[in-house]
Amino acid sequence: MSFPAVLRSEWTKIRTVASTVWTLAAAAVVTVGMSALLCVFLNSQFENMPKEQQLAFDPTASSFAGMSLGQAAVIVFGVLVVGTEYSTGMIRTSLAAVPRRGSFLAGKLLVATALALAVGLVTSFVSFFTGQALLGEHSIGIGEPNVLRAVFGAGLYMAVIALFAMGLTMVLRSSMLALGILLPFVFLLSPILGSVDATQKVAYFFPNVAGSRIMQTVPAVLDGSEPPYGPWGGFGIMAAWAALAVVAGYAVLRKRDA
Amino acid sequence: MIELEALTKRFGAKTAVDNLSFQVKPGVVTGFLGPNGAGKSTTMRMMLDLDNPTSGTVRIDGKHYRDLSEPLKHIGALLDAKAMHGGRSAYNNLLCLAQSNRIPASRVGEVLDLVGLTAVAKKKSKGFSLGMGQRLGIAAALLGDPEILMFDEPVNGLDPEGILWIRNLMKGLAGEGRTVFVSSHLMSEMALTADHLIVIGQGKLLADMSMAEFIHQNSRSFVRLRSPQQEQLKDLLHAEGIAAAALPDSGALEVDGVASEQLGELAARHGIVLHELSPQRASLEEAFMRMTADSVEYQAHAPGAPAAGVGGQAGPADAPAWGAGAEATSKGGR
Amino acid sequence: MIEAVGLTKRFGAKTAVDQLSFQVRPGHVTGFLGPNGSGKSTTMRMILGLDQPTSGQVTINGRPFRELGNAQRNVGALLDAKAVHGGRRARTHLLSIAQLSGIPEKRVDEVLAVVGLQDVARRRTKGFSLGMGQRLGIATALLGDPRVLLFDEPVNGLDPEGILWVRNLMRQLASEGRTVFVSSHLMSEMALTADHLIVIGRGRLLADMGTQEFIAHNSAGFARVRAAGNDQDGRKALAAALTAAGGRVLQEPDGALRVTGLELPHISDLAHGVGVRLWELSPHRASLEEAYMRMTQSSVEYTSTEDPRAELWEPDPLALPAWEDGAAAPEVPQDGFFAPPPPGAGGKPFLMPGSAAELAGTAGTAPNNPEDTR
Amino acid sequence: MTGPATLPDQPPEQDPPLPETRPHLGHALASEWTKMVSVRSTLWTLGALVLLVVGIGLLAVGETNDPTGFTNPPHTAAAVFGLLVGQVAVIVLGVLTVTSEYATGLIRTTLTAAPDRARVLTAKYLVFAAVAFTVVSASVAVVGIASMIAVDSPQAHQTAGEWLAALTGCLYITLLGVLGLAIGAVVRHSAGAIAVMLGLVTLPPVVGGMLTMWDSLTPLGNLIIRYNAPVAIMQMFGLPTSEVGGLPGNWAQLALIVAVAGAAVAGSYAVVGRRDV
Repeated sequence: MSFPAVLRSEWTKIRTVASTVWTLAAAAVVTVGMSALLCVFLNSQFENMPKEQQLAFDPTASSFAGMSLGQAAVIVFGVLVVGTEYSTGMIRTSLAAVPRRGSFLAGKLLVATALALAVGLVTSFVSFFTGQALLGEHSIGIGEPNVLRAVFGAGLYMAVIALFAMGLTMVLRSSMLALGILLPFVFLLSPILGSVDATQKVAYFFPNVAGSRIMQTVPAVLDGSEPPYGPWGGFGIMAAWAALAVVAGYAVLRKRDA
Repeated sequence: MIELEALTKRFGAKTAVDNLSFQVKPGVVTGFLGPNGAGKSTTMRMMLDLDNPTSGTVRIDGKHYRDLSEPLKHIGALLDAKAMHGGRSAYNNLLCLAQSNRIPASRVGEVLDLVGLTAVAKKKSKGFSLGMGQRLGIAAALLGDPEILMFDEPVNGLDPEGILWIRNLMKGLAGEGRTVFVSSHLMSEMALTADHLIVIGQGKLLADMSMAEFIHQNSRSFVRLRSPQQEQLKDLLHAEGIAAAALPDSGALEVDGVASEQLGELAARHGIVLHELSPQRASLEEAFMRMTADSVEYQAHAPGAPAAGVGGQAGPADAPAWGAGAEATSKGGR
Repeated sequence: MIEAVGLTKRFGAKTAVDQLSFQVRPGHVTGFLGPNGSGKSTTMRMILGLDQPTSGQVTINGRPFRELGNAQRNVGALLDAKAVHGGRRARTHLLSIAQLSGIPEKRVDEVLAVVGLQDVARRRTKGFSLGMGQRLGIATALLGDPRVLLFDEPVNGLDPEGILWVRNLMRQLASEGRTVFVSSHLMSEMALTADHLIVIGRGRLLADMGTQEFIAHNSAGFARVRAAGNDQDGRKALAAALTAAGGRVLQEPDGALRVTGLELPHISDLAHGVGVRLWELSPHRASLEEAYMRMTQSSVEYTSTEDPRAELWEPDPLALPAWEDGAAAPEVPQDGFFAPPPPGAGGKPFLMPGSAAELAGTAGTAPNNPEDTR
Repeated sequence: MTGPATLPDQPPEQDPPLPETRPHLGHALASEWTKMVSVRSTLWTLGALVLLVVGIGLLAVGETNDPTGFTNPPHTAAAVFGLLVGQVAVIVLGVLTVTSEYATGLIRTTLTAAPDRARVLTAKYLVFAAVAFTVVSASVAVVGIASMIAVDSPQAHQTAGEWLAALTGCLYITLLGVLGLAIGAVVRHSAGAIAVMLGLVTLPPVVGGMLTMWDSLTPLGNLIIRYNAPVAIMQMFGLPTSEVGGLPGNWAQLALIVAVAGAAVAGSYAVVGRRDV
């Protein structure tokens, strides 16, 4: 089995379904658009903000604020890449063509993650420069400390959250189930747990919460709730979640009858 | 060539496939028969390494499926017509399969043409009817121009024209020396297509023999006679010690166990005119029913109808005239 | 009784069903045939009030479906075996449908027994095979003990035992005076089951006649004649006599003659006349498949002349041979003769002239094969 | 071969006599009830709802033991955190009640058995609404009662009016589910309908917030911020969101959802009645 052939095949698979274009385009548009709107808003309201908020203002993170919503589309992308194989029965045809589970999984994840990374990086850079342009006098340059790391980090975040979604879907073997778990998890459970003091410490170790730390350049010291890890530490936690999901997915794929 | 060796698959306590060994040879169409729940699909899925056998092995051209570097070039399979991504066009569905096995993209157009889907190649397969989906699945099986082909219920959903086409396609493929393995529940189709049969019931091998042999072993054959001098004919047969059964309506006689040649000679010697002298062989359906009678899983209660009508010729007593042929052939079963 | 009058359905520019008028009478199994895309499913859906006709109307026992008092008591239908929620158990699925018309729970267990699913009644239908799904669908159709039944491809996915069961069930239902309307692509099944046929192509009515009549109108039978021994001269003399008498004679690979255009007694007399003893003289009825192919050849949708598969079935007698004009078929004398040939011989006419290789290939499976001699 | 005919010859008309009369709504209600209780998705969605409302509710009860944490909310307020997530479960159940029939093709069987489509649809609405309302209000009651037992403070309270407001909140959530059912009946696609509903529930606060950025659109933005599902639910459970003063009354919020859901329901009857299935 030649691995480049598998990659080519997976690339064809991914580029020939409409959902790829829709989800990734939605991710980019929502992220850039929402971030831009927020930056306009912040720029106009900056003077009215309380002093401590002005001090803790993170222009870099603000220009990615839309990603909190845009990641929904990336998650849907990741879930669908794997989930449609199962829902359509294509998985049997695919595995008959590429019987080695490792090659199949690696090919699929590599192609989809690379694509998510590419889209994520383009999105993060566009979002950053648009946002900074709109922030006017409150903006920050890409050369400032930690800024480039945050911009790259935003792209990486999108790739890894997609990978996490794919791994989880591989375990669950159903798009519906995966979305049913992931979306409430990211959009409801983690913000709610994060907003309650008692449960906040748990929420810190959720992949999306931990991972988003890499997009920030200003530590959130002022509200007294600093997570127990740095930007790369947080990203590492997120990557560990994704790796765990992928390994579990591989185990399921190997062990269970297709 | 497909070889199965002591293949076994258990789902919990239930043994779906039980120590199955057989070979599927090239150059002939091999039919794979068995009642529902006999383990046919599981066997076919294990052949493609989609299900892991509990024990035993399957070898494709002497290798394990997972060791085939480009499996589509060795074996093409149609398992489930709908096993394609509906949001992708027919062409692209095939293209991504082709690429994974380094099959040139031009081959995709060829197989689409072969199955008659060229006109809808760019359409999403979501909107395909079952018959079109079946053709697409067949195209996928043919993609790598493999020496071994496997079809699970290929005529499902096809219209009569398509059924005729796939029948001739399979014969043509076998004629080119390929291995063709096809499962179907449609005995009349199988009788027209397959040369060799493998029959399983409750996961066990029941028969592995040629079609003719199978029918011969599992059903009776007889000769139908019709004559304007029927009384003389009856007397003659009686005198010769040949048992003949008269059919109630049609005025024909049925003779068991004597070749038509002998009967022809006999009639000629005694100057009896025959208007019909036709050797009859019971159908594959009847033969199959007899063999698998004990391994049927979801037995229905026929609402009132007597258990008749096996085979091509008979109907229950209340059947319309066209069915009132030779009931005698068909009271098979229990 | 189902009655369609001028039934028409257009989807945008495409006319799926075009001015269709027919009646499906009680007491018969009526087959509904047509190539893919000919409008069969749309017609069935309009009968059941699922699709609205663009014009025309279809009534059941004189009333449009949606105006029937108690639909399930009047009409039962199997449209799609997989049309069940996979997460629901077979019995609760039936129960929920039964409750729609106040059908008592006892009836649910009855129909489950009728279709043979009583042992899996409490299993979720997700795990059902297509055949089991089909049985469940048939159970749904039987729930209301209706006078009119519609089945769309009822044997799809059933195993041979199930096919036989469905065949007998439908005949039984018809013999009770019910109206049974069945669509199927399996000609050999239809020949065994239906006594009346409605054939449509491209949305138009092509035929509405008895099965027997349909086969007679659209195909020709033939006789297989084998001279004693492998006596070359006798065979030649016989062939000459048959040709002289107006028959058309083809030679089969095993030495037998295939004769069209002459009745069996006539062949017998001719053989006697030239002093040839016969070892076989058997009537062969053309199959419903062949008859159907001839009738619908112009209305098949996904076929193309430039398509290589055309070559695969070129040898079949779709192009009407000259001898067909004489229409020997209807004159076949014996009544038992209409029994469709056993499946082994069913499609044989297809491989008729042209390709001797193909004939050789199938001779082994035909009921009257040379092995009988040995 | 078919087995021995163990059943007597058909037809079984003699016993029991099957009803010939025109079936009524009651039959359809029985049928829909069977449908609802016989699939696991009902259990999953309602189970998730109960778990979220009661689980997070009890957690919140535990955390708010210090009564100064809040400016005296009623006991049932503890349920609101779970409900904000749990409303999604109600919506999903509402959507699935009808779209699962379309997804599986069961709808054709149903409408063949009961051609009177309005009867089937009405039964779906009634059964779903009754089940959803019962489960939501029961979960809220559990949290409220738990809070009454656990939180021992003079400031903790629950007046009849507040019970009524909480009940109105439960009704509000039920109506969101009904809206989901109606949209599901129109779009016939589970994922599509759920996406639309999630958009309707989650986007208004965000969109409203953005609109307030431009002076000319600020009134519209404020309107949207005041009239949307999360705000309405929080308000009915006695947790007014303080940002935008001048909140409408509970009845105004309820009237809005009744109007929206009512329009969608009416639309669903019109569409389902006419459409080819």
